[in-house]
Amino acid sequence: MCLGIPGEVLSTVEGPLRMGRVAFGQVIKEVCLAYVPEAQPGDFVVVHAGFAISRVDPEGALRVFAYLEELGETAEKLGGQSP
Amino acid sequence: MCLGIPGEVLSTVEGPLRMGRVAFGQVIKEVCLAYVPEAQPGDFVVVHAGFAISRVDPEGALRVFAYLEELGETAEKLGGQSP
Amino acid sequence: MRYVEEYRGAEEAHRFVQALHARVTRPWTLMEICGGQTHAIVRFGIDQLLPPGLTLLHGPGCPVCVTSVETLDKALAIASRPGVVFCSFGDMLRVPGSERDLLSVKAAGADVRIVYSPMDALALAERLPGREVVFFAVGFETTAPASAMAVHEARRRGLRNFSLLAAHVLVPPAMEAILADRNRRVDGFLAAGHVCTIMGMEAYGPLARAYRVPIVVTGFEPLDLLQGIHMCVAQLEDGRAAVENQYARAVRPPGNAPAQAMLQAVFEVVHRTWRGIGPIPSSGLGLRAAYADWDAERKFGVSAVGGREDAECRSGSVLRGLLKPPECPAFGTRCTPETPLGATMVSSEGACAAYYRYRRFTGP
Amino acid sequence: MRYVEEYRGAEEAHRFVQALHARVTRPWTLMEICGGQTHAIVRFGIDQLLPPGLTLLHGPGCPVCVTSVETLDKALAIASRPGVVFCSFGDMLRVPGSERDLLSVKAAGADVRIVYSPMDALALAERLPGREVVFFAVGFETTAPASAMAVHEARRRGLRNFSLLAAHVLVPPAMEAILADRNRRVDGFLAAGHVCTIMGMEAYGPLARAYRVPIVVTGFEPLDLLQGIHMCVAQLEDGRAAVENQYARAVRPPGNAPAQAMLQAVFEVVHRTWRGIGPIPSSGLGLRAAYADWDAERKFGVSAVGGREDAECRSGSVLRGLLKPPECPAFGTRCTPETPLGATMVSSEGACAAYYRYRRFTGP
Amino acid sequence: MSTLLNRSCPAPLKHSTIQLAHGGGGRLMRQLIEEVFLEPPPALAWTERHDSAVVPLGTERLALTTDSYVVTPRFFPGGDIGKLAVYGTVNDLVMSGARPLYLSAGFILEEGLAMEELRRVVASMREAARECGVRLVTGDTKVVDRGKADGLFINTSGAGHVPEGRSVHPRRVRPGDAVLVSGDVGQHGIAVLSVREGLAFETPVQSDCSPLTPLVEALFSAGVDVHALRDTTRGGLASALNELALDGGVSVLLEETSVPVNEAVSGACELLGLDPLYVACEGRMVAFVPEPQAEVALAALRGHPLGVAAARIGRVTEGPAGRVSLRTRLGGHRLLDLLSGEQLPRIC
Amino acid sequence: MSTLLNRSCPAPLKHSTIQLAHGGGGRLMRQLIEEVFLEPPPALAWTERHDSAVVPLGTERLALTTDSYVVTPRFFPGGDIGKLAVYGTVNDLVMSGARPLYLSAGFILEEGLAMEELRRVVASMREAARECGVRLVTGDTKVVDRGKADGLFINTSGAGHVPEGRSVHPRRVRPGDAVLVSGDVGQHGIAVLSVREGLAFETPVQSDCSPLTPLVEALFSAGVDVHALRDTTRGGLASALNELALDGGVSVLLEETSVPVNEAVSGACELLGLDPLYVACEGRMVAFVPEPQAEVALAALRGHPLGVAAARIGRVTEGPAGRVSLRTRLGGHRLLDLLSGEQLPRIC
Ligand code: SF4
Ligand code: SF4
Ligand SMILES: [Mg+2]
Ligand SMILES: [Mg+2]
Ligand SMILES: [Mg+2]
Ligand SMILES: [Mg+2]
Ligand SMILES: [Mg+2]
Ligand SMILES: [Mg+2]
Ligand SMILES: [Mg+2]
Ligand SMILES: [Mg+2]
Ligand SMILES: [Mg+2]
Ligand SMILES: [Mg+2]
Repeated sequence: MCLGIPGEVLSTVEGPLRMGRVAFGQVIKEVCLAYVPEAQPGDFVVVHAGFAISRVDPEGALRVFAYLEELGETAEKLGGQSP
Repeated sequence: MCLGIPGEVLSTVEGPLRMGRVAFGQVIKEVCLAYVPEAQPGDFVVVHAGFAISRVDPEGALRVFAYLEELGETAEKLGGQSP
Repeated sequence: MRYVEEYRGAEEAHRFVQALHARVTRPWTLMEICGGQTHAIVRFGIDQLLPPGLTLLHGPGCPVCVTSVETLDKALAIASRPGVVFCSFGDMLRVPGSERDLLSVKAAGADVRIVYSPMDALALAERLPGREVVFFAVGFETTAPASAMAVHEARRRGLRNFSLLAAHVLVPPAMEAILADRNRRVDGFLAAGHVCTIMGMEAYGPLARAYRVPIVVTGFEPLDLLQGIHMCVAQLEDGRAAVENQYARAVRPPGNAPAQAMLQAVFEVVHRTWRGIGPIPSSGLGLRAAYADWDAERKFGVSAVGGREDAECRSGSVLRGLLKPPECPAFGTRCTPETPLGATMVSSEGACAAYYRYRRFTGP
Repeated sequence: MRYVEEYRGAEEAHRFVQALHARVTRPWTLMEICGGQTHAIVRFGIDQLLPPGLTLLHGPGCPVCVTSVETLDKALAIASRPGVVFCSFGDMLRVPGSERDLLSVKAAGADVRIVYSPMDALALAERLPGREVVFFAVGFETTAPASAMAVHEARRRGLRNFSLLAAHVLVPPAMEAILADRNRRVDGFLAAGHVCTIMGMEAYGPLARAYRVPIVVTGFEPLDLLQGIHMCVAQLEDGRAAVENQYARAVRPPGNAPAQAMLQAVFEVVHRTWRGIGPIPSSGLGLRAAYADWDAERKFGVSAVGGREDAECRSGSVLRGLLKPPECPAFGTRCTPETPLGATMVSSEGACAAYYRYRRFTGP
Repeated sequence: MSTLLNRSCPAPLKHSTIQLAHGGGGRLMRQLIEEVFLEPPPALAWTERHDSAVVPLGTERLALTTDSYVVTPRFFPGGDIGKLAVYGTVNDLVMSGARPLYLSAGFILEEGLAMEELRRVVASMREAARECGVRLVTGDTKVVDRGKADGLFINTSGAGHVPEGRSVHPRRVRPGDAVLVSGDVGQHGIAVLSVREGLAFETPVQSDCSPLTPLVEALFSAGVDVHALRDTTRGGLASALNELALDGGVSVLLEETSVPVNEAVSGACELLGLDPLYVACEGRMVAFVPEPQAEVALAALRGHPLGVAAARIGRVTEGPAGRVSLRTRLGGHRLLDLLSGEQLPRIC
Repeated sequence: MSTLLNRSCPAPLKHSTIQLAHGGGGRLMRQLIEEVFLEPPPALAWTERHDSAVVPLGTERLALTTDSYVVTPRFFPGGDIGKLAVYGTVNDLVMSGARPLYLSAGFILEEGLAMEELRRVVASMREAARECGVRLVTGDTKVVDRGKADGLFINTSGAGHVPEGRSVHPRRVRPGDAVLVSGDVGQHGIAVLSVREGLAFETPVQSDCSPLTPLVEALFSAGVDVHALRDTTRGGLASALNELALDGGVSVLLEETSVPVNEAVSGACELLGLDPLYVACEGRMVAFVPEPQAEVALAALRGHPLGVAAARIGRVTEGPAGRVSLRTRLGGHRLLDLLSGEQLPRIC
């Protein structure tokens, strides 16, 4: 459930129902942007069932790797501690 | 137009709309008999568009041949006259 | 089949033919009224057996040929309505209206069905309560009682999703129109036997007398037709102009009383336009006011939009016996059964189609 | 694809796996809530990389699995009505109701269509004014805003031939039902990331505290899942029970305000029966009275007829993490994706189907 | 002679959409084939105007043919769509002088078709294939959405082996050839009509559907130098003769009284206003044989139960290509034209 | 191992009517074929589980195959139903090692189809046949009432000649064989989906539909002892491998990272929740070749423009018949099962 895929907003159409074209790699689809009023062309949004449900936070996107770095450092520290 | 075919009444169903089974040689069809109230099983009727429109008169049916006979006799008479 | 095979004997037919050869002294032109007669004539090749100078013309007795373009356009408009099941006899499906025919509206998505009897359309209305079933009621006095009964039963059974597009026509007024034409070529008529089983023969007396033309009520089998021709020729040769009944096994002079009563109850005489011929006063049957709820024209509010007939088509002259089909310049070239310009090229009983299909090549 | 490929790197994944091996000292059982997470786990084989003793259970986060038989029977009844165009997401079509599924009513003549979005159903209603278009609104908080918008737009545009069969369900009450079970095996949750993009994380604090269970809001890519697992395990190993956010790139703690507002305007919280699990109070969303005209249940007057679930099916235990699919006696014999006894054998995200399709053979 | 029959100058297709008549086996269909399938440049399609194509395979001669079966209703007195699908294609192979060997079967099924009905049809095909001595060696199944088909369509294609020395082709037809028919005509069409919705009538008529292999083999065994064969399917005897006359470039003259029509068929035809010469058969053929061998051929046909009613019905004459005419029982003549579309009941 | 995969004991058919899934190329379809078409007594139907049947004709070996084409929409980026109807059947011939020679074409037309559309389809078939060097030698046209079909269905059956010495059949597959694919997968399916009503999206993806003849001839020319071939049509790569593994009685293990999928296809699959390994192709095949010849075979494929993306994707292993599994990019394993029906977009 809840298949959500990140795509890049290419353009927006303002109006009673905010719409926009969103690119998923080389695939482009029309998507409802009413729930992401802040999303602008160039932003990435997570799309589910034809609706953008969230804007992707580029900073938040790096946290996984930061976490992994920390893990590595911890492991090194632990490794360093052992002998 | 007006394709009408003689068939033999096999059975009748009395009611608000008189119906019956009619045989055309070896083909049997259900036919409306409302317009031939006098037709009984064994009678022949002329059927058009699902309706019997006339009872066949067995005597009338011979008239063609009678006419032909007369023609023949006339011809003989004429032939007899000529020499 | 009894009452069929007996009337197709080759030996008897040749005796009739011989008698005709013996009897005819001058050229005569007869018209068989009914398309069914036309069909039998070409099917058995009867025209080819006649003495030279004795010509048969095909009359207007084919409802497919005479139903007006205007009526057809109404039929096409109704058939195209969503939810309508449009029921028709088979041959009407190929007749061109102003722009299309029923087959092409069917191909475009309309629900058009062929029925054998108006009662089949009625049964369909009972089976499909959510649909509007319309029966395209064409035909002469022979067929009108069947349509009448269908409407009558619809009212009796309270079937409000059934209606009739009434386009019935009457034979005697058309015969009179032919007779009244100053260019007429017809010397005598073979009247339509099945029409007379319903209506009897009374209507023809005045015509025969007024126009001094023999009228022989004739059947549909080869011997019937040959006898009818002989009776007609005999009258002409003798200078008589009476109404006679060749088809005595099926036609009684007063006709069919219950059928006439039903016609009377359901229909009233109306003016009608005949395709090719034009308007003929009091030449059709329309639904009475009591049956207005079953009148498809009223139900669907289709208005007469003045349909156009093809300008090149000479079917009016063909139908009135003024022209033989091959004399029409379009015959067999621009007008064929695949691309008919006129209705007479459509029905298998239509004069032009009959010529095209059965007589196109000369010789065997 | 950006924000996809980065999170699938084998090298990073293995670093996570190594870290997990290093971190785990005891057996733990985690449940991923969302069917989308289940799908990614089996697709990438993540479960096979985990340290022995670290077990993943598939949660109830698949609307196909939890929609009640009763609701399905209503859907089947509505879809079978003449004139109805019944729109649904693809996977719902194979879920058995008491006796049939949507595919079989479709095969029997119903007009059942697969849509990608509720807005596609709305567009259909605009294109087919003569038909009644019904959208089968299943799904969690992620999907409900889409349904809400469709109804809202239908009202705004005056489309009265559109309606919703509302069957939306809410995640937190289901998690609480699982936690409250005295046989529970779940030590920690990977909460459903996309649900949280809409609803935020606030609902989980009370649960984590009350049941002393770690809850990590988690995304759907391999690295997301591995990180989420690691975060959860770390809490367990440390004896903590907090709510944490692994899926920071998409989830903000307060959630999506416009979507929540729309949910609030269109829906109200209702009781719902979950398939396999039974009734859970305040666990669903139903249409508010203001939208009664777009409520398919009302429009078609379908009454609850108390659908029967298959007696043999243990999907309730599977959904609550009490049973692994192969432990069900029917698994793979009487129950297969072709002949599913329970909904969890239907959806490709259903726990039983996932086991059957991806793990049936042992070894490669 | 009408230009319409002149193949070098076909009238332009009037219809911008497909009409039922384009499949009726009559003139519109011929036009469709000529203008859409065969037209320039270098013909896409079947280069042989024949029931089957005969083509080389290595050192052998292979006969190939294909037909789709869409009959409604699918079950009718004396047969069903499955039987037709086997016999029909086998017969087309046989009409080129081939020995039928293999069939393919392509099913297009409409969602919602009763499984039981499919089983019955398949069982019927199995039985028919056994009877014909052919093997169904390859197949395909497609299922389409409800409302996108009519229950069940079957395509069968057939492959056969043409033995050395046989040459059966319309172009071998010569003026003077005798025209034989293998049995009475029209039973199949009437059997199907008798159970068609809205037209139903009672009749003892059963479909004549049957394989023609034994009759053709009987002709060859009797040493007959068969010039051309055609099974009289869609459009009946008259259409088959029109096709052959057109393709062979000859005229044909029939004797009405020689054409075998059984009584029940002729009764049904009277009732519906049909011409039995245009009513479909599924187990009859016409054979064009040299006049001197006509009696031998007739005896060979009559020697098999399927050929007992075989008759000599006419002869090939000089004359315009494609003219088929009939001497009526009264001695008149009429053309047997290609139909424009399907023959419709002349009920009115 | 599940009993469902044990062919001697198929589960009874649950459905009493035909479901769309019976045509989806997955398990239900296999069940339908086994239980309705092949079941006892003496099999009616295709005795060879293969794209084509290879049967004797005199002294020669004849390959026969059939397929019906019902794709909607009929025109899609990179192709149309006419092309498919030619390539698809040619490819099935080629998969049995045959040289394709002749095609038949059976059209079922829905009343009301635009004549222009038919012309376009026929023109496309003509062009495709020319490209494949096959001749359309026989045909048939049926027209059905409006609403009784979906515009246009085409059946093509194909006949080919199997040269001496070639033996390509699933039963020749051996543990250890290398599994090759001739190009990237899923383009056709995505191209068609992209223009399907209610799902439309923009994509540069074009159907991969193309003839496989040159690739197969390249393999033989390179002296490769090809064990088995299968084109990856309905149900895509995974289904083709499942079929071959079942019919050859072996297991297959794929490497996920070796399977070529182009970026646009994988994007569309992410969006719709589809697995590209199950998405249809119409110009790709898998080849099972002896391990020692794998590199030669790969080089032969890559030497042709249609084979530039050819890849070695896995190998045949000992194990239960029909087990196809995949080592994921992360080193886990998953089964690639036969689907129950068609793959539906996982939109939710
Ligand atoms: S041949 Fe055609 S155009 Fe001429 S009168 Fe007859 S129908 Fe009209
Ligand atoms: S295997 Fe089937 S019967 Fe058992 S719990 Fe799963 S769905 Fe229910
Ligand atoms: Mg034939
Ligand atoms: Mg054929
Ligand atoms: Mg044939
Ligand atoms: Mg196939
Ligand atoms: Mg249908
Ligand atoms: Mg194949
Ligand atoms: Mg095939
Ligand atoms: Mg194929
Ligand atoms: Mg054919
Ligand atoms: Mg359609």
